[in-house]
Amino acid sequence: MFNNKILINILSEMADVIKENRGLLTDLDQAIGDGDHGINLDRGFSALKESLDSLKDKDCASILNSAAMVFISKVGGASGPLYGTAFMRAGKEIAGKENITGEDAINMFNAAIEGIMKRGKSDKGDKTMLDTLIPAFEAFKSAIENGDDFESISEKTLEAAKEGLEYTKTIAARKGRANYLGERSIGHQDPGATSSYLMLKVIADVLAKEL
Amino acid sequence: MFNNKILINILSEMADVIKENRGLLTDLDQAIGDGDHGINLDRGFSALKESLDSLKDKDCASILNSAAMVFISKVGGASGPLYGTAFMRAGKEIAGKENITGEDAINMFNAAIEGIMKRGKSDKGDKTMLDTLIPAFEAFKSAIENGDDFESISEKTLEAAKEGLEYTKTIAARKGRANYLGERSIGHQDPGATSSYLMLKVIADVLAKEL
Amino acid sequence: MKKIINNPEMVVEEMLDGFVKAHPNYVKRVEGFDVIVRANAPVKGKVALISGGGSGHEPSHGGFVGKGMLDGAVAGAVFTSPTPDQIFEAIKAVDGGAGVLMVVKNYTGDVMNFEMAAEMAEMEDIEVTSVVVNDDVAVEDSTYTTGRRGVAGTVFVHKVAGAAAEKGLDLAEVKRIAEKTIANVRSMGMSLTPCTVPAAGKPSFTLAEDEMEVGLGIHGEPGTHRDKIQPADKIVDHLLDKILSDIDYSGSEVAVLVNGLGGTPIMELYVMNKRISEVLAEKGIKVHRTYVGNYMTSLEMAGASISLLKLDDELKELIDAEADTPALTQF
Amino acid sequence: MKKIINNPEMVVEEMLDGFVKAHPNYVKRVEGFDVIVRANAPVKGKVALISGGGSGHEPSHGGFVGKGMLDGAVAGAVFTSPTPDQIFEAIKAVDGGAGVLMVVKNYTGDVMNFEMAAEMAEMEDIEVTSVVVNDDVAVEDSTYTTGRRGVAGTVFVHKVAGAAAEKGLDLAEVKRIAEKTIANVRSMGMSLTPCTVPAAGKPSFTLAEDEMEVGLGIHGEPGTHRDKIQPADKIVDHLLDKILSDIDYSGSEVAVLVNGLGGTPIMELYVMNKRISEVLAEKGIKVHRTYVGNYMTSLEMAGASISLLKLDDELKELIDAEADTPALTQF
Ligand SMILES: Nc1ncnc2c1ncn2[C@@H]1O[C@H](COP(=O)(O)OP(=O)(O)O)[C@@H](O)[C@H]1O
Ligand SMILES: Nc1ncnc2c1ncn2[C@@H]1O[C@H](COP(=O)(O)OP(=O)(O)O)[C@@H](O)[C@H]1O
Ligand SMILES: [Mg+2]
Ligand SMILES: [Mg+2]
Ligand SMILES: [Mg+2]
Ligand SMILES: [Mg+2]
Repeated sequence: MFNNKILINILSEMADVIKENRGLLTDLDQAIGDGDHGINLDRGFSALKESLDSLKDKDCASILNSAAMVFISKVGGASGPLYGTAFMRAGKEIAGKENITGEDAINMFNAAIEGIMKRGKSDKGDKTMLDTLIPAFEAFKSAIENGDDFESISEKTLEAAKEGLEYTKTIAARKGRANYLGERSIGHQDPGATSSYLMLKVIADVLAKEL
Repeated sequence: MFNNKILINILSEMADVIKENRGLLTDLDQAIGDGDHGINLDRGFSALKESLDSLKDKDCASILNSAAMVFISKVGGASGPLYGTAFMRAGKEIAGKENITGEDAINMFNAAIEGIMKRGKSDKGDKTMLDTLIPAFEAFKSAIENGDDFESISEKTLEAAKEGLEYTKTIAARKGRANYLGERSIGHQDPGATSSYLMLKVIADVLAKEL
Repeated sequence: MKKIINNPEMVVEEMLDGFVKAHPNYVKRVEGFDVIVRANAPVKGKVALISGGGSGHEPSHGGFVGKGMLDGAVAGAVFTSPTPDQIFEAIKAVDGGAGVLMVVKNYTGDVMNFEMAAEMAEMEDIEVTSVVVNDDVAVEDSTYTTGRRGVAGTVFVHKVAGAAAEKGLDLAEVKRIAEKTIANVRSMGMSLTPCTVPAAGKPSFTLAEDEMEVGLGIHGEPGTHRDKIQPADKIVDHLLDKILSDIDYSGSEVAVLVNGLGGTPIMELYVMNKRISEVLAEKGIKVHRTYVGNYMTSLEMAGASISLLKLDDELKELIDAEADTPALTQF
Repeated sequence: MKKIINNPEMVVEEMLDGFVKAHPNYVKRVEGFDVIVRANAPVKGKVALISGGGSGHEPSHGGFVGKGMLDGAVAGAVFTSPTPDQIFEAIKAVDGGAGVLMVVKNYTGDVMNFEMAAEMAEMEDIEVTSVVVNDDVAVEDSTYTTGRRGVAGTVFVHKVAGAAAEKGLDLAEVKRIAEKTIANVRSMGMSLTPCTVPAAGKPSFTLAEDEMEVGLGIHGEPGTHRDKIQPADKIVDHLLDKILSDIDYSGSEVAVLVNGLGGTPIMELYVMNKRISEVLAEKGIKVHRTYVGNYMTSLEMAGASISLLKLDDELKELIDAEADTPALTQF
């Protein structure tokens, strides 16, 4: 059963993975952006990790809401408000809920993406985090609706995420800082799409252990 | 017989030699000064060379005086007024003279050095052009007073100049920009002492051909 | 990385502290926040102007807090848009009851964070509105993309709209003037070297000894293209060409900003200005006022940008108005 | 060499031209000479101040020509003292009948060339006198040597003596005040990178990635020693230590100049100022006024210097007086 303990594990693990990949994300951002994506996320996740202890008795919705506030107030840049909004919207979907079902998971994921799209005025194909998240969501949704087992859901979701991430290399950016590079952004993997992939991977890994 | 044609040859040859050694002089000045000695002298000598044609009917004293004015108004820095003063004082010694004798040469050299010392408030051992010029002058004077032939005078003068130049490597500067380096200036050859050596060498070479 | 700093994580904090210590007559810090406001903030009854963005653009924006320009500035991490809570503090600290105008540079992050701050302020019934500066002609404008960046022309917006607010105009008027300024200012830049974000510890890109980056922003991001280094006159011609073909400046008067990116000697900016004044004279464009210096920088990047503000009588009066700030004083 | 220039030989010429084009309300050029004077020069009946030196220190000295500071500035080749004929032109162009004070930085070349210019002026019966600034504490003072260099503290001399002349004091009084300023100002600098003289085409020295040069002048010459890069606070402590142990500042009020050498982000200067203000507070030295920015540069050198001017009531009034020049405006 998904619960607040697992959620806190996920967030804590995300913080570690982002810290490990701080250099990678920053390098990717130096190539087509301003070279701070790893630094930004690490600053946010480090602050989040420190606060997790104080959140351990809260419900999942509150934890996500607190995580959102930390992101919004610590990260800055484009990714701060976007990931912050995503966490906030996801949390809203399960406000007051005890049991979090597969359908809730779909709603949360969907709400997170919609939040990003609205806040960022962006969509699939703009070479952003959405190119990881939207395909992943679609695969996730159809696998659940298909009645797949956890392993298969997880595999299909990550595969689609990975494909979307790879796809960002082939297109020119239309949103975010990389947009200013025009055609020169082709060939480079989007940093936000990369961090989104890493975060999805953490969710899958932790759930594989915990469920 | 020394005459204005020879003097013009000397100045013209000096201009070429300084241009050839512009890089060397600048490198030496970068090590312990501000890296402009070659540039400064080349600027002055290039201007001088251009004016030589218009001076070819003037007497030696006037040519030296014109050269001094070019130096003073084109070179700047420390070396401009110092070499300018040297030329001016040397010219003054032979104002109105038709025949320039060995004694005149001694007086000119002496006056040039005194001009530098007074203007620069400097002396032998300060790690400046004077460390080439003063020993060279002393050797020159005693060789002439000794009745040496041209070749021997020339050889002794250049040898003493060379020794003085080498000596600048062993001492710390007390005058000019290199002074600010203190002990760190030890081991480096003084750029002004080097340009002085090059200029003496030109005089000896041209005279060897012309006399 | 060669920098005179103590700790890459503390650089904004320490800079702000040193800034307030240097200019106590002009500014104070909002305790606990990376927010600089006028020493006498809030100014009662006056429309307040705030701006901000990532740090690393000094003297922007804190240096322009003072009479005739900004009321407050928010400093994000280096090259990282400040967060909504910080911006919200600035809004609260400067609001003198006549509303707050936020001058935002057009970057996804800046736009979103300032927008969220405005949402917070609205909940507390503070009247907040914003303008988005997008003066960089290096990038094609398009509705499918983020649009143009805001770069050094932002300083003109601070100057002109700041003067309008100082004159006592109301929020709608100050906003109108800010928008008019934005509509009439165009900029473009180039660089000879990258810069190094302290926390990243290495240069934002690499350039060969004979290369320059053209059409780049102010965050160390690469430009629209790379080229062999050209003589100053050629560089100026190229930048001006892009600017002058974007809006029609012919026959008009302009204010010129020759802006250094932080690592370029002022000498070189003046060499550029020689050519700028020649080209503008040829085209019959009259220079009303020229600013030369480091106004909107990219840390230690060697490079420069040119901004041209097309003036009408209203803008001319405002650009000539008094200003008294740590980085720009004019009487 | 990466520079925005056209031709290394033309850089001073083009810079001066671009400078005058940028600031026609402040300055004009003496036709045919590398001399910048006030737009309204000569100012009748006022003691005139001139300064100058090699180029490459922009905004010094031309940037300080204007009301309350200099009347004229002479620009030599890069890092090369100007020649006497140029200085003489400046003297003639600014002399308003009350005499001319030359503010000379203590370098062999500058001292000699200004001296020769004064000799020329005397022959034309213009009253000329000079002061020699030697504020750099990096070098030991000694009568056997050239003595100390003049560095960024020179800007204080321009400001204070310029204000005295503007007040209408006579030449002897202005000179007394300039000398008092010199007696009370001390500076020291360091750098992280060399700089490249355009005509030389290569860096003045080389420094390893982890090294800094300490106690250096403003002409790209090496300093008194080389050291591993230290944190900003340590650097400040070292520079201040040398300055504060040279004259007794205790209990007094000071003006502080945190001067960038041309390639250092303003951010870092403010980080330094944080520490400066802490140290001075600890020692009971009161900061009356602080200047932070690029005032006396060394082309694109990354580095900074600190200058402290000890104030009495007379100097305080003069440092606070109005100034209106391209590079420093104060009201
Ligand atoms: N409008 C947008 N919508 C969705 N994602 C965006 C948008 N703009 C930027 N991003 C994402 O944010 C990432 C950059 O984040 P970050 O470097 O932290 O912020 P900044 O660009 O402000 O420096 C990009 O790689 C991209 O994935
Ligand atoms: N006071 C002085 N007396 C004699 N020679 C001097 C003096 N000061 C400097 N010099 C000479 O001038 C040389 C430097 O000349 P240059 O580089 O052209 O001028 P600057 O030092 O002004 O850049 C030194 O190498 C030294 O030989
Ligand atoms: Mg980024
Ligand atoms: Mg030299
Ligand atoms: Mg950023
Ligand atoms: Mg020199």
